[in-house]
Amino acid sequence: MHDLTPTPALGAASQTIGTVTIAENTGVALASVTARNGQADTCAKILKKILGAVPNVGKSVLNTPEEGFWIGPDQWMIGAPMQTHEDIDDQLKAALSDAASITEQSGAWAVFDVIGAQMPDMCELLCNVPIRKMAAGDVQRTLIHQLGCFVIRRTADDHIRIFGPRASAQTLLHALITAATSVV
Amino acid sequence: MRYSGFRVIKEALTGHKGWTPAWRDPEPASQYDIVIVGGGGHGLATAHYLAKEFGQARVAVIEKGWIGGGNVGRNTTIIRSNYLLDANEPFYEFSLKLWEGLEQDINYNAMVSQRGILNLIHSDGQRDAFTRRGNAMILNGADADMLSTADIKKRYPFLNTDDARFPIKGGLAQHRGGTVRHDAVAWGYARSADSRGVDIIQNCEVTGFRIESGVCKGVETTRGFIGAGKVGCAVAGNSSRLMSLANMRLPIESHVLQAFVSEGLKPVLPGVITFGAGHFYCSQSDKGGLVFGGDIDGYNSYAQRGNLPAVEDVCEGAMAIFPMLGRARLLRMWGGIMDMSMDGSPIIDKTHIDGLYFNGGWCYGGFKATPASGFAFAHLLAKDAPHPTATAYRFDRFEKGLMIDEKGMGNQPNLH
Amino acid sequence: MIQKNRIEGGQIDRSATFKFTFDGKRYEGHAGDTLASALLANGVRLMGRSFKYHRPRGPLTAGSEEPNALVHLRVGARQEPNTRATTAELFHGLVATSQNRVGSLSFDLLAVNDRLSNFLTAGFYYKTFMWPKAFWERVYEPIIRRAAGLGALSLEDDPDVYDKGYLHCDLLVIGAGPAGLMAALTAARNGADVILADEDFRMGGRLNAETFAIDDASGADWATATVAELATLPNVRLMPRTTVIGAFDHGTYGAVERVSDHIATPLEGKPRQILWRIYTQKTVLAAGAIERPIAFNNNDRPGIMTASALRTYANRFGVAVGHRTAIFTNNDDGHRTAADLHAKGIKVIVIDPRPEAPRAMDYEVLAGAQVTDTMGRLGLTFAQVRLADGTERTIECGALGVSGGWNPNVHMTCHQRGRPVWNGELAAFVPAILPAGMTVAGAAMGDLSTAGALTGGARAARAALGLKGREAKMPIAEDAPVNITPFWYVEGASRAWLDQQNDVTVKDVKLSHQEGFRSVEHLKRYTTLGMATDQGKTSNMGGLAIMAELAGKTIPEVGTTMFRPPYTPVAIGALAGRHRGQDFHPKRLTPSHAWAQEQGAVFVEVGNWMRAQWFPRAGETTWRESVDREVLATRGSVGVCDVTTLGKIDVQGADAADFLNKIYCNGFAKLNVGKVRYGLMLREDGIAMDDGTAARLAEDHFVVTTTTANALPVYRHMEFVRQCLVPDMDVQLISTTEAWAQYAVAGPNARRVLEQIVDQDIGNDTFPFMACAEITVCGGLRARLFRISFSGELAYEIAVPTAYGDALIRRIMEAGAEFDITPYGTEALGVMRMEKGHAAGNELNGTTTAANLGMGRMVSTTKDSIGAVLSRREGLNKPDDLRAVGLKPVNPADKTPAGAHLMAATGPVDAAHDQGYVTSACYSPSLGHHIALAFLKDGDNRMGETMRLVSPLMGVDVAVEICSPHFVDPEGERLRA
Amino acid sequence: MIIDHPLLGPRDSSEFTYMGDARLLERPDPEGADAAAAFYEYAYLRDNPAGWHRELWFHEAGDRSWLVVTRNTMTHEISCVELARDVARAQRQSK
Repeated sequence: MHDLTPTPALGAASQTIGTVTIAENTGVALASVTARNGQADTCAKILKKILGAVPNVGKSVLNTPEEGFWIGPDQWMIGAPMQTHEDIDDQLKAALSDAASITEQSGAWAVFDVIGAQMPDMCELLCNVPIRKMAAGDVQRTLIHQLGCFVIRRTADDHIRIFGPRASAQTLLHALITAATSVV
Repeated sequence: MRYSGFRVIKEALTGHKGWTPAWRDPEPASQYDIVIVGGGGHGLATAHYLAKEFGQARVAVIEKGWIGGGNVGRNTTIIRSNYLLDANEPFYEFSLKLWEGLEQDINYNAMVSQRGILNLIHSDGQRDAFTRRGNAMILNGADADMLSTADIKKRYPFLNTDDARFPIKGGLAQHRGGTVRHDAVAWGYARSADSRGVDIIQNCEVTGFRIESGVCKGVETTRGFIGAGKVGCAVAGNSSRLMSLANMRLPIESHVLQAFVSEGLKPVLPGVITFGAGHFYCSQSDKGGLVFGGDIDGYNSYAQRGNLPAVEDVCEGAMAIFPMLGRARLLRMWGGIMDMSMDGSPIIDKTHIDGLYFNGGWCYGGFKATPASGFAFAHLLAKDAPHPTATAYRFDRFEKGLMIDEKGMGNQPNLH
Repeated sequence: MIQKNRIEGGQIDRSATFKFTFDGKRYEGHAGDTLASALLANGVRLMGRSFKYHRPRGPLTAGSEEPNALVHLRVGARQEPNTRATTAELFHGLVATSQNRVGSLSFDLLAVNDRLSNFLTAGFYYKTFMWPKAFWERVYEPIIRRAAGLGALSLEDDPDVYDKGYLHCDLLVIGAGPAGLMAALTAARNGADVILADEDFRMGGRLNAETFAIDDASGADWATATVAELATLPNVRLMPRTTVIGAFDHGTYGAVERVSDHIATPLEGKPRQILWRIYTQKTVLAAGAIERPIAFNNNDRPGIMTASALRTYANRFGVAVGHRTAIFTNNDDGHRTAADLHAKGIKVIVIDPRPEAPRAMDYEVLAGAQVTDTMGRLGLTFAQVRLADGTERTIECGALGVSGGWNPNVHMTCHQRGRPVWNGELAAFVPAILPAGMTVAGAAMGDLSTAGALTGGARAARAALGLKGREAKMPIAEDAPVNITPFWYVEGASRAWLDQQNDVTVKDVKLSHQEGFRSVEHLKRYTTLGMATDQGKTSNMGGLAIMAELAGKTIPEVGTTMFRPPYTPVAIGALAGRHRGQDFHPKRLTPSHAWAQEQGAVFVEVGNWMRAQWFPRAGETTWRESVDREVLATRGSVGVCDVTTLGKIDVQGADAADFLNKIYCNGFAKLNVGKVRYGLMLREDGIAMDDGTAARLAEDHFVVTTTTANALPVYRHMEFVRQCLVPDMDVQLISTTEAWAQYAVAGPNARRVLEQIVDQDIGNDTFPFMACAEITVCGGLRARLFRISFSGELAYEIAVPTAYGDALIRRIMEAGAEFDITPYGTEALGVMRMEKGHAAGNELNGTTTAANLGMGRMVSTTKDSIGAVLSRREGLNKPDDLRAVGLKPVNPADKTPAGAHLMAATGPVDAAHDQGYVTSACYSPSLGHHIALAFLKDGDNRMGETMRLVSPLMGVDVAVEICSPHFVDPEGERLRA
Repeated sequence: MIIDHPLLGPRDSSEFTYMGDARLLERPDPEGADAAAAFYEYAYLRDNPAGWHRELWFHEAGDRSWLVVTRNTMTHEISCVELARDVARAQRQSK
């Protein structure tokens, strides 16, 4: 077992502004799965085993421990708890073998959970998603302060999870905080 | 009628009864030596120089609407000759020299104002590129000056140098650059050409070319056929549409470029300034409005209007370098059609059809080129040979691999 | 000071009294006042000066179409020029000052221009100031510029913040007058998501300014009740103080919400304004109508305003502008003003050019009469009237209300270049071609009666939402017909103002016609009619009508008024939002950023990345000292550099190799697993696009690297080729740039350092130059190792998942301690690549070919690749083409700066003799003198030639020798060691 | 502008990157006798119509699909949006 300790994108403490709480989530391991040509069905079958269902366009499947969401044609992002799934890409490769191309993505993303009554008002200042019309599990890739992010409506009505580029985690958090401050 | 201060005073004292129309409104003749299609800046300038410099009197300019209604009347009025490539720089420097003598040449005050243009530098790589460009300008006989941030701060004390995301590391200045009252350019050339016998025919749209065995005999218009020994097309924004009537496909895409003017403000900007880490350039008109713009919207369009993202992009650039503009108000936005060529440089050339000549593909650099474009096109039409400063602006340069690509963006027009 | 012109009634809150100042004088007003209404209540009519003649001016209107009453609002950094007093909401402590004056507002020295007006006619400046040549810029223009402009900016950074946001709805209703309220109500009651936006701080539109009833309540009370009902509905968003600025494509609207402009300063962290992009399915435009004036001599004195404005000030704000008031109207609506004022005890007299003017009440009506002139230097005192019988009469009055009829507010219908059509009954333009999804209702559509507006609003909403079934019953309201006889200007009028702000008079329009500027566009541009801050809302029609008369044409023949966004001017700050200062663009930080900060690194912007430029050490006084040390230490022992910013694209699939073969001009099909190859990518036009490496980790798995700058375009290009050109290839792409932290470890001791970290054997035999492998480090952490070298030294690039990047750099520094490992930044990186002659951004400038770069032979002729065909064009293969060469100064002390041009050693120095240029240059600590990379005509055949390197821009002119660009270790022994 | 993405539905055009004429899908045969001329026309000549225009948009800030959008350059009206990969595949089959 190696002796290097991972560092979170920010390691920032969660903060509450008015009714909105913004917390960095460092516990998500990620890998992308892209079906090989002509392997879409096989790939879907296996994903169904893993997730319980194959995420449709613009949707996620919030299973445990694995969950996943659609990111492009025949392409999905699969996430799972870091403690148990740090090697998520190996696990997926084992499961999918030649049916799909797997790419580790854990390091690419910073993840923030935004929870609170005024989360929708805040979203209106952040990104072009019809947040009030989104249902649990809806996913939309969008721009937040020019950063390409995924916004996932979680099961709770007042909860979204934002995946943003890790290298710009500071910019993203700053944008979340200023938006929250504006609306509360 | 000659314009002068004395004339203005005399008319003022006699109730302004003596002023006559700036140009006639003639019926089209059946035949001309040369017909210019397009009553914009370039077409009218071509007519002026044909008459004045090349002794061509039987010339008509035909315009589908009102003269000066195209890009010459909807641009940000900047003149400069700060180009990199030897195929461009002598041409734009020639243009700048013509600007410098314009008022006396056409007896019309177009308010040529050489208040200087400044391109800000934000990185070492940019400084290297601008240094190469500044040297190319000087080696071509133009003026260029590399300014330090301190020099710049003296001229623009409110420039954001302490909290800039992309720090300002200097700037390349051309002090002879500046601005011109754009409408006056069209009107002045029109008045001058008219006074030299050129027929300016408004509200006359070309509906086709009469081409017989490979030779262009004239143009079909909404006011009937007009015969011509030679037909020169200078219809920025409509080049592809017009030349398609001669079954030509051009190395051109038409895009919308938006421009903006603020409410009238007491003078704050001494010259023209361009942001090097975003899309924003700005000057202040003699009436006090900040005239500014940025990048094209980026998609093919003939709609003469743009959308919000481009507007926001420009204003973000404005606030990045001039945070004091936050409370200045954008008064009006408009869109012009830019004929974006495949290498960002224009075409002034004969076509494969005898007697049919083309001037276009100016991207968003057409206004500053107006005098030289008119002069060079007149030269080509009168002598059937390219003007010495415009020899590279050929149709076949793309097929031969002789592109004139200032920005190095290749065959994607919306990146130039 | 007491509010001497304040009268009973209105929708102001007399219980809340606000103190404010104008030009330093103290006044009082009430909540619900605008600055203009409060000043008028205090008897102040003079509020500004006109642009050109500096004529004294007061409000012409009570709304956002105001051309005259423009002031500086607030002071210091928050000073806001050209603010309309007629819309500025009064707050306690408001400070306003007048603008565009030299001296005081009541004694403006530049008012002399008014005396000279006969010389300063339309377009006079085009005809003079031409002699002597130099004088325009030295003398005339500076004078003109100094006089130019209206208000002044503070020149201080705007201290307020602005937000931008996105809203989505089924129906956007623009304007909360009777039509808008009814449209919103109808839609909301049917369950649609509705946004109701109005520029005013009080919804209700004209209803707030009128006295007539809707059902048995006053119009204003009906509006209040309706707004209250809408406020209770969850599917309605009420947006007062929100101006919809433009109708953009496909149902996108821009709107500016003035969140904090009605308070002294925004609350901490709150925006001053918000720019909303509203995405809507349908839109109802209920923007109302604007009353237009009539032109007569000196019709611009303070106290002269539109009749409806007088009515608004009296009914809504409880202000009598003048206790003796005259009304000049060509239509019945003007009489409504008279009646309202009369009912409030104001002495009224009506001048109506129509012989059959109605006589409703017991005030005097002068039928068939016209106002011919007025008096009063700083404010109206008398009006001169020509009676029906031709006799003259002078009428004392402090206010004169003018009504030339109403123009439907078609502004927003023109934003997509739709043109309105002429309606003779109204003598006005009405909407015709509309932006997709828009319907127009109420006065904006020409339904000028309240009943018409209510019905129109309801119908528009039903039409927009496709509602079936019975229409709801409409409340009862006045339904008076429009009786108007077109009347634009009084005969003989000359100094009669059309565009009051820009000082365009009837005389100017006549001159414009006389000189042949007759189309609406020429008229506008020649006279500046309609180009002021009000965009001609009150002036365009008059100008058009007069031009039509002069040209013997109908008004529509002359042209239509054309409006462009924004509806009213928008603060540039609002359009920029949060994107200013450090937040202009996002920052991208490398995995070693925190560690580099601890080392005191100096950072530089590389695109959005922040990279360590160099790592200064104690005692180093110049950046060169640090960079030279970093280079020498790396070449002498070992250095480490964060290269995470290079683009990394994961390429997988059975056809991955064939795909790379397509996008790189050189071959990749035969690259063995475990090997890396340098690749050059061309654009389809045959010009070099980007270079990098591709590492084959498995038969069906490559990792492609791009330059930092081109990561995005290259990925886009690869997706284009994959999806559009080779759609049947089995290849999958995804960017992994940020997934891996990558470090270059370079120098003779690089292997010794990494051996302590890498778990596998990396000996020269097992892991030779250009090898790559998936390995583990530090006892099992997954990692990737590439033996590639940008520096020319024995070098590796090692990558770990980004989360371990910080830990790895610290571990590398520990492992390297015994070799005095030196972190180096982008400067040293650049120096070493130049010493090695590697091309980078400065060489790959978008105009260079593979041949220019000295890689001509790399372009495979045995296979097709993007750009191969067009790279063979003659113009790209000239015998004397530019070639990449190295330069060294003949005098070792000389610099060889980038951007300098190469000339023959003897002969002229000009463009015609230009031989090439320097792309990159630096001081080479390894060689002890400056070096440069350059493009030189026929460079390959000029090795050893001495040339002149000139940079006239910098005053540089030195002798240089042409040499190979490979300054250090040309045989490449070190990197294979 | 709003582009009605075949998979994702209406999305703001600011999420996309524009590349121009969809004929760029029809890359000529590099082996063809007239390859040089064909590639010149392919790379440089455009119809640039004032009216309906088939053009390429890349969903850069979305699902990374290249789209073929049929849009009117006079009015900006959009009549059809397809996945470029499907179009390209169809073209190859029709060849």
